[in-house]
Amino acid sequence: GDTAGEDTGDAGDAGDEAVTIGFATCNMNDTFQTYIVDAATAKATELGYTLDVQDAQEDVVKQQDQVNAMISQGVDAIVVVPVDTSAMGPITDAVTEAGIPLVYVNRNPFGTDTPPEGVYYVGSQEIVAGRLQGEYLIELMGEEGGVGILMGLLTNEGAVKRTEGNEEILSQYEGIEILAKEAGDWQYDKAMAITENWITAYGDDLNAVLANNDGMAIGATQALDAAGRDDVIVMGVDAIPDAVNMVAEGTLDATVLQDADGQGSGGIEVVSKVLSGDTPEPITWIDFVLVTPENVADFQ
Amino acid sequence: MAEDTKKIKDNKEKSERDEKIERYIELLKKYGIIVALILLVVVISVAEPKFLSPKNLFNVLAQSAIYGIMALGLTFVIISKGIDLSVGSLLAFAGIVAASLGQVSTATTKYFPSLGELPVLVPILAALIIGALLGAVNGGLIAFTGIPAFIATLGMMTIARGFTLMYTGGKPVSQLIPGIKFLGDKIGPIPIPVIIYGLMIFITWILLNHTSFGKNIYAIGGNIKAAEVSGVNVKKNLVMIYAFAGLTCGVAALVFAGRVGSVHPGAALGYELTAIAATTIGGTSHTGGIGTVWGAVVGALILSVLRNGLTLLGVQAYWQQIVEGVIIIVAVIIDMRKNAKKK
Amino acid sequence: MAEDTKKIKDNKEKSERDEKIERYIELLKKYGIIVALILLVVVISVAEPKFLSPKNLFNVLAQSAIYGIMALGLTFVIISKGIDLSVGSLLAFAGIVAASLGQVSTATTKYFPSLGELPVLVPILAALIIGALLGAVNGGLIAFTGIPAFIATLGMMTIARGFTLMYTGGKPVSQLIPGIKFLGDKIGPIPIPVIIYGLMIFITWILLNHTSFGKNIYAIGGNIKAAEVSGVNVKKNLVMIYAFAGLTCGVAALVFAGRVGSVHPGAALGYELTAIAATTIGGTSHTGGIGTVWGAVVGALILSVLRNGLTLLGVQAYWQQIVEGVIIIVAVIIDMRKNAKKK
Amino acid sequence: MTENKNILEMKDIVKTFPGVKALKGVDLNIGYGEIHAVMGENGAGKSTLMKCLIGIHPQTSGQIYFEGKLIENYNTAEALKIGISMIHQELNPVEFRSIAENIWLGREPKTKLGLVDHKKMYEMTKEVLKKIDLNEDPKKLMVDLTVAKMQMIEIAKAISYNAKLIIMDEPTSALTNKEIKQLFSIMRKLKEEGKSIIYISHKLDEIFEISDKVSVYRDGKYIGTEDTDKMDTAKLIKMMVGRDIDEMFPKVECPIGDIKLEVSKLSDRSHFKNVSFNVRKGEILGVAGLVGAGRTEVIETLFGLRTRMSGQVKIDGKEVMINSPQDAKVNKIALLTEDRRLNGIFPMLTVFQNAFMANIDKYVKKSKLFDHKKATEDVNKFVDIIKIKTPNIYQKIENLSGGNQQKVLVARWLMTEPEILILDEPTRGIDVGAKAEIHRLISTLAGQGKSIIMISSELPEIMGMSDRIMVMHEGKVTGIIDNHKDLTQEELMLYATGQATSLPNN
Ligand SMILES: Nc1ncnc2c1ncn2[C@@H]1O[C@H](COP(=O)(O)OP(=O)(O)OP(=O)(O)O)[C@@H](O)[C@H]1O
Ligand SMILES: Nc1ncnc2c1ncn2[C@@H]1O[C@H](COP(=O)(O)OP(=O)(O)OP(=O)(O)O)[C@@H](O)[C@H]1O
Ligand SMILES: [Mg+2]
Ligand SMILES: [Mg+2]
Repeated sequence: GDTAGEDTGDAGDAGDEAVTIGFATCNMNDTFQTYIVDAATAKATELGYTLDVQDAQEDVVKQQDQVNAMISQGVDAIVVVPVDTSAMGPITDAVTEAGIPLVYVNRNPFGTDTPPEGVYYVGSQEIVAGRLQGEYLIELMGEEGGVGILMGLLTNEGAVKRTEGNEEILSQYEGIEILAKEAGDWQYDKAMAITENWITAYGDDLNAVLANNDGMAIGATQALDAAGRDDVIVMGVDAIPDAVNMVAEGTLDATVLQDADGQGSGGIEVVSKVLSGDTPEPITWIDFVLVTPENVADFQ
Repeated sequence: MAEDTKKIKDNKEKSERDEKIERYIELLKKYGIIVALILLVVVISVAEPKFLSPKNLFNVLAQSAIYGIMALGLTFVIISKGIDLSVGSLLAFAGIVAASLGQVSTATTKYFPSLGELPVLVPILAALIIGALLGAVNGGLIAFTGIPAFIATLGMMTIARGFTLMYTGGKPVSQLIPGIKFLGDKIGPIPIPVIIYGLMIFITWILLNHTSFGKNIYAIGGNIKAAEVSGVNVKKNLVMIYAFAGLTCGVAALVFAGRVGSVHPGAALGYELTAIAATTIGGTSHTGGIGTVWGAVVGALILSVLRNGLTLLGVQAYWQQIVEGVIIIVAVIIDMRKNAKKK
Repeated sequence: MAEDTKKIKDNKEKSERDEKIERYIELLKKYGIIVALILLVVVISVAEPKFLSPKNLFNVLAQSAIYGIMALGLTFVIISKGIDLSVGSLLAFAGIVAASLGQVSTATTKYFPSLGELPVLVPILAALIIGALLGAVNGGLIAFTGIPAFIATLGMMTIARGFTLMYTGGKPVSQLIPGIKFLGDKIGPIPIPVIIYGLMIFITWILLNHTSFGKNIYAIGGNIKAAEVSGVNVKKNLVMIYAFAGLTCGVAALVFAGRVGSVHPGAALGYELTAIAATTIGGTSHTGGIGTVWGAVVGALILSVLRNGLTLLGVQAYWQQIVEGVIIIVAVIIDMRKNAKKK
Repeated sequence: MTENKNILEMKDIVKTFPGVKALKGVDLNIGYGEIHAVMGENGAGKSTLMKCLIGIHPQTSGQIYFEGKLIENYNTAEALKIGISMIHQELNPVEFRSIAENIWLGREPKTKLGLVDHKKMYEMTKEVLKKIDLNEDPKKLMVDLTVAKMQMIEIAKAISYNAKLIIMDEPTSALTNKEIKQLFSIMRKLKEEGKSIIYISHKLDEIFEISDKVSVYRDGKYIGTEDTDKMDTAKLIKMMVGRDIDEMFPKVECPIGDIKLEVSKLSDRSHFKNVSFNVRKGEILGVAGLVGAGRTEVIETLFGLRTRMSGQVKIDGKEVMINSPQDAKVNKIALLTEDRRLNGIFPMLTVFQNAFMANIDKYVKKSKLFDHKKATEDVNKFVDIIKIKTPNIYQKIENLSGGNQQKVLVARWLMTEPEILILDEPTRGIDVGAKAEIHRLISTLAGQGKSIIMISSELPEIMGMSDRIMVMHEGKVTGIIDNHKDLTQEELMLYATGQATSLPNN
């Protein structure tokens, strides 16, 4: 497009003009995503950039529209947390065509491929979070026991991948039975209700609950508490402050830190490198870290 | 002539007998949704006897409390021929404000750091007042601008959710005072959410069936012109109807905070559909003027029995969705038999 | 007497003039929602002239296409006094099946590995047929069992979503053939979704305004009992209405697949509210019998102009929600002026 | 000021609706203890004037004095409070609520706790119902009542306010002679108590029987007020219509053909039993009976709206099964229903849409598209013939006066040109002028060889129009009588009350 070309032309010599970065997040209702946005905002402010945050509310078409509007608006760079990693083709095409640098954060649209020129990725692989939970569970529980998995919204990629990671590890042990996988839709209270029902259904056979996020893990601990079941292992993902505190207190066994700071600020750093003429690495891996009582002090 | 009279008498007797049988069938049909609930309970408890354990039954009740309470407010709204899509968001907003006023003084991320520990009455009142006030705004918009309830409450739904997210920057508020957590606790075997739910059912029932407010709700939904020509203050009543619905969201928010021990801004996302479904399953009609409190209760119970049962039976997640959809439809089809005779 | 006639003449003239002015105001009021749209466009383009660039305007149109197309089907449904909550799920189901039949042969995760590349007509027909068929099931349930549309389509919503998830195990289907991607492409400056949308608008308009089917829709929504007496085959028409709504979901699914280049099982989650909102903003009334095709189009445009504008203006995410809610309400209040004098 | 003499004085009342000036500066004065008839054609503005008075549509300009005091800016609730109540032309039942709740809506008796005192409410209801001689359970739902009963409930409700001035807007259009007599005796009692009544009706004989004074309006203008005893029918009609009407029942004699429709031993579950009759081509069969005789049920069953239990229907000698209105349509039967709001009008739709809705298929062109031009022509034609008063055919039918709504419905069914046309109370609420016009159209249809069944509670209409008259009593046919000059209302009433029967074998 003509207009977009002109606009980026403007942005090129924007030495004294303010730099605007479009940040298309996938869902601000997701607590973890708000930490990424916070980190990105902080970094942008530090570097003197304006960050224009748009929330797609898990709607891939909306995200596309928002990115298109950013292109029309003539932002200097675009950062995207994909709603659906398999659907980023059109966004990648549109942004590269407009000559605007593009950084994907948190969810990897490229899998094992290398991103095309001018496109970058900062983040991790969701499936790893699930694996970490699984591996630590084996450590705590041994190779025998019943597990319930609390999944996020079934339509959500993170939910699918994290669960896959859990299953990949647990299925290697014959003594471990996945009693149930249910959708708590990321909601605290739904997870609580499901856990209550699991306690009824499986009784002492239920030895562990792996939740796709911390909110649902917290809901599960509430239900277990109320039933006087302190023998059940519970783990979450995200390491939100409440969860970290609970790990420290011992009410939660573990959570998985997905380094929101690293991802959010990392994304902006890549942008700053590109804008100043450097060529950063196409992929910056930010690893998941398991938060357990042993290392929890580092995260508080 | 004599034959005639005999015939008439015969007819009369016959029709009296017929009427008795009819009335009996009527009754069964009238409470068709209860029949559906009983069927559901029987099937589940045969398949999984644990369902009938008192503890599980209390669980089922407690689980239905949150959307069940909202369904009570929605009963008023729907009888009056309205709709309220904002109930989930109102719960979240009322809940998050209440939670922010009800944190322990030692909370690590304290929303009002300078605030000590307030008496539990403060967050409770905050939740109730915010719920009722925003509900009243809904009602006011509908009554005084004449916009459809769908639009007013859809707008409120996104607005209230936006404010909720902004209020905490998207973060949850946790470490609540024992007074709030108590609301999710138990007295003996009885969960307090169940007691609160019971109380709300009673209040709603009194309001709907034993006050002129209740009569006005039916009139507004059944025939708004009749209400107007009878001198009913339709606008005032509409405001009250939505304010009450908002109030139930405030109550539900407190139960939520009590049960979960924290409130996050995404709380109760999409609950409007669940609560409306509970009301509708219970026979409250969107064409207005028809509906009962017990219907909303039974509707909410059907949903929670179903969800509990499907989990107990270990039905897979995808199948749970599918089965839930099918059973809701079937339950209402059973209930529809009540209208079969009315041409 | 002479004075009398003069007076009468005067009155006549006066009232004729009055009538003209009134008719003019009427017109303005009647199209109040267009006034709201124009206001919105003016405000946004003053604040951000880039809004008016042809490319951006085409973007806006293309953006409204998906829920705009579904809003067309919903217009039929809502005029007939129904509701369809399943449109988002139907889009997802129709889309994912179509996508699975329309992958390139070299796709890394191919749904039907043994299947080569099928002609594009196969996925297209699949989407349309699935949409129409499931829609017809909705209509059939409503017509033949008498359950409320809310329940039938709520059930269908969860059922269809469940099947969609099951179909791929929750994974997206991507790497679609060029023929499908073409549906999201452009011809010259004109996005093909816009062309498809235009075509659907035309078809819907013809159906609603120039066929007996359209007349029947209004009759059913206007007074279903009177429609029956007038010899309208209510049941058949209900099935057709919901089948058409389902068909629009199939079309929207194709546009979705074309634009996004893949379909994931969470596609169009919650779109039912957006599409219903578009229809309702455009003046189609949930009390039945009232509604227009252009209203649905304008309603969809208001939503996409609003979203585009808020993004262009760089309004922060939380505020966007709030502002969107407020503007929807205000737009409909402006539109409501048309009823102002008729209290 | 003329204090004390008049309870109500309305001066120079103007009321405009968009596109319609319904009242162009009219007066109305009502004395204490007076029954004052308000007359005028359909759409003259009678109901509008009354709605101004009761505070539903505040007048655009003009003053209203009640008991000598200027009353301004009030709503219905306040009007009710100061002692004005109204029986509305359109029934306003809250359908799924009880009789008692309907009557006491907005002013339920309360216990000390402020809760509704249901026991007292039911007792009060019984008392009110006794006054109008209606024996119904106060807990019965309004939906389960017939139109006539609902009308009686509305009357009871209006009386229960103990108002000083009661407005009655066509209370008798859904009643038969028996209830009308009852209503009149109530009205006389109220008058004795010093209460004033505004009475609106299109039945001229009623006016002469009950009213003290008559005020006439035409096209939103005030024509004049007269003492009723100084009036006669011709003069009244002239004042209303502005011209003479030569013939009320312009029945054209036409040859009667073969039997078109034959119904034998039709019964439903409870309302009627073994009803047999036939209609010939070119014949008008009148159906008479008291309220509750089951006439409506018979023809609704015949039309497929209700389930039939037994019986046989033959058309042109062949048995037909009619289980739904569509079946009826296939057999070229059309029905103008009794209850205008329930299954007659499409309230939110235009006059145009309302008029062609039973006839959609007729206007579908070869291209499958709807022929708007032809439909518009036809509708406009009928609007002219039966003088439907509307600014244009795109007006919402709800905004028309009651009588004009009825005319649109009549037009709808006359337009269908069916072989068998059933009309249930076709001229309810229609003014004298238009009535004659409608009678002429019915007569013309018969002349074209159509078979017509006409239910009416107005015996003069039945006797003026029918070739034969079927009379029903409590769900049975008591007589099928050839119409002749010497037939009297009294004779028909004998059959209608079950005191006579011409069918001994039944
Ligand atoms: N709400 C409204 N909007 C527009 N026009 C209206 C409205 N109400 C009444 N009118 C018009 O005002 C005029 C007077 O109507 P009104 O109902 O007072 O007549 P009426 O004398 O009671 O007639 P009828 O004998 O048929 O009941 C009619 O032309 C009618 O179309
Ligand atoms: N919905 C109903 N529920 C119960 N009973 C009914 C219902 N409708 C009618 N009936 C009864 O059926 C009988 C006949 O009804 P209806 O009054 O309609 O007869 P009708 O001859 O058509 O009278 P009219 O036409 O003068 O009103 C009455 O006894 C009435 O009480
Ligand atoms: Mg009138
Ligand atoms: Mg009748």
